[in-house]
Amino acid sequence: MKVLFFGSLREQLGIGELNTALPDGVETVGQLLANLQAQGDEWKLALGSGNVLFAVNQDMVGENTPVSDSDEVALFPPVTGG
Amino acid sequence: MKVLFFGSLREQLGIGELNTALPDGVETVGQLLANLQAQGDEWKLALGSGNVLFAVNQDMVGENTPVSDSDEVALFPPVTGG
Amino acid sequence: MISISVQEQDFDTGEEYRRLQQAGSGVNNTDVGGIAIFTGQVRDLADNPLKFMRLEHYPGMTEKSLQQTAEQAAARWPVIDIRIIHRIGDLTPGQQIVFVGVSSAHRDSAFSACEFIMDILKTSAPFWKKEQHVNGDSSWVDAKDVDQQRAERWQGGD
Amino acid sequence: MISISVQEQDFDTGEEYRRLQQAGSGVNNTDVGGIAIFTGQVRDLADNPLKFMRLEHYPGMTEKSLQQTAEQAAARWPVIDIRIIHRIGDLTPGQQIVFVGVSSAHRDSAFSACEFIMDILKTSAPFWKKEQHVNGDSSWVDAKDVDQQRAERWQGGD
Repeated sequence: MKVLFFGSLREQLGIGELNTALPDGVETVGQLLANLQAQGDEWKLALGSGNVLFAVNQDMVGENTPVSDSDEVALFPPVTGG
Repeated sequence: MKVLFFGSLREQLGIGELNTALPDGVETVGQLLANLQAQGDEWKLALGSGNVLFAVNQDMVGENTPVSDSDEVALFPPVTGG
Repeated sequence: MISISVQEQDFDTGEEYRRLQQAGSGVNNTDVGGIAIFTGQVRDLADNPLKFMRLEHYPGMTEKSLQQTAEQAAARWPVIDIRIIHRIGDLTPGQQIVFVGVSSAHRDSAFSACEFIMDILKTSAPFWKKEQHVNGDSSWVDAKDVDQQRAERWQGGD
Repeated sequence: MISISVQEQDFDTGEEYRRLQQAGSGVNNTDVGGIAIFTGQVRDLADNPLKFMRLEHYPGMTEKSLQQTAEQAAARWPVIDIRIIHRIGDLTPGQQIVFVGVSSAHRDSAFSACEFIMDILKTSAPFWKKEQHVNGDSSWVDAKDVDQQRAERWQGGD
């Protein structure tokens, strides 16, 4: 799967795109977030704010939305356009 | 006093401006309207719709607003600009 | 700053927009965060085509009324500039009638002040429209209840 | 018709306005009775002057999100045309960021659709702003609670 990071998350992680297999036991975007947080302190710091939004295949979704290995998932802070 | 008519009122009356002394017994714009309605059938028809707005010295006012001989009074139908 | 014009001639909406951006200087005013604009133009009527719309007004009172409405908006919302232009005379379908533009630091006050001015103008500025139809008929435009309702909703809060 | 652009280059608000007037033809569309426009531009900050604002977005999703918001507006109000332009990249104080324009037969739908699009865009279109200050500091702009509240008020009636 493809996981994208934007805004301050991208900057904090120093990475904009991650190509990875769907981790074992991950069925929702919320679970994917928890899995990524467990990758290390830097990940926990950037993704542990409780203020992370999700998009699956370019639609904003809630944390219980299912994800599959063929999805494009994006994690980002609240948007500030306009 | 100066009495002005606009829009359909001006057209129905065939007059845009009337220079007249303040009629006896007229103390408010509502009373001025009643006095004008009594000028004849044409006046009654044009001014008797119950849908006449008033301005005194170029401010829109209610029918109980006092008028004096030095005032500029205007009578007109509901406005339709914009 | 408030600027009001009641005029026969047309206006250039792009140019009026640039003036709101620049707020009197030659460069864009960096206090301005948002500009809301509304323009109205003469619509044609499918069932009874329009030759032109005649706009009559009450000289003197019209400008005073528009100025008061703009001042009410400026007292109610923190706006930077307000520009109102209203045309009079004979206007054909597609021609511009009215321009209301508001610049502000933030979009909420720009939107609210712009819509407030249009709603109050519709029910209190002394203009009257008469439609002259292609078939020779003519008729005064009636005031609409919905315009009265829209104006009254500003009497409560924002 | 809905038209969406996400672009680095500036836009000409006067020209965009003329396009809304003409609705695809070379002459003014006489079905249009009102046009509502909002533009946002970069404000400077008195207490910490801005060198520029960097606007980052999510290519693909941004256009999709703006298209969906415009479609929601068109389903909710009887509009004629909707035009949305949002810039990305580095923008200095005074520069235009966003244009939302709506033409309609009547002013209420033009105003409502324009304000709806701005409010929904603010909370759902994937853009992120980072301020680069004259003093060398930089900081990501935080989302505002008031923007969330403004978006949520559209969930009820009109």
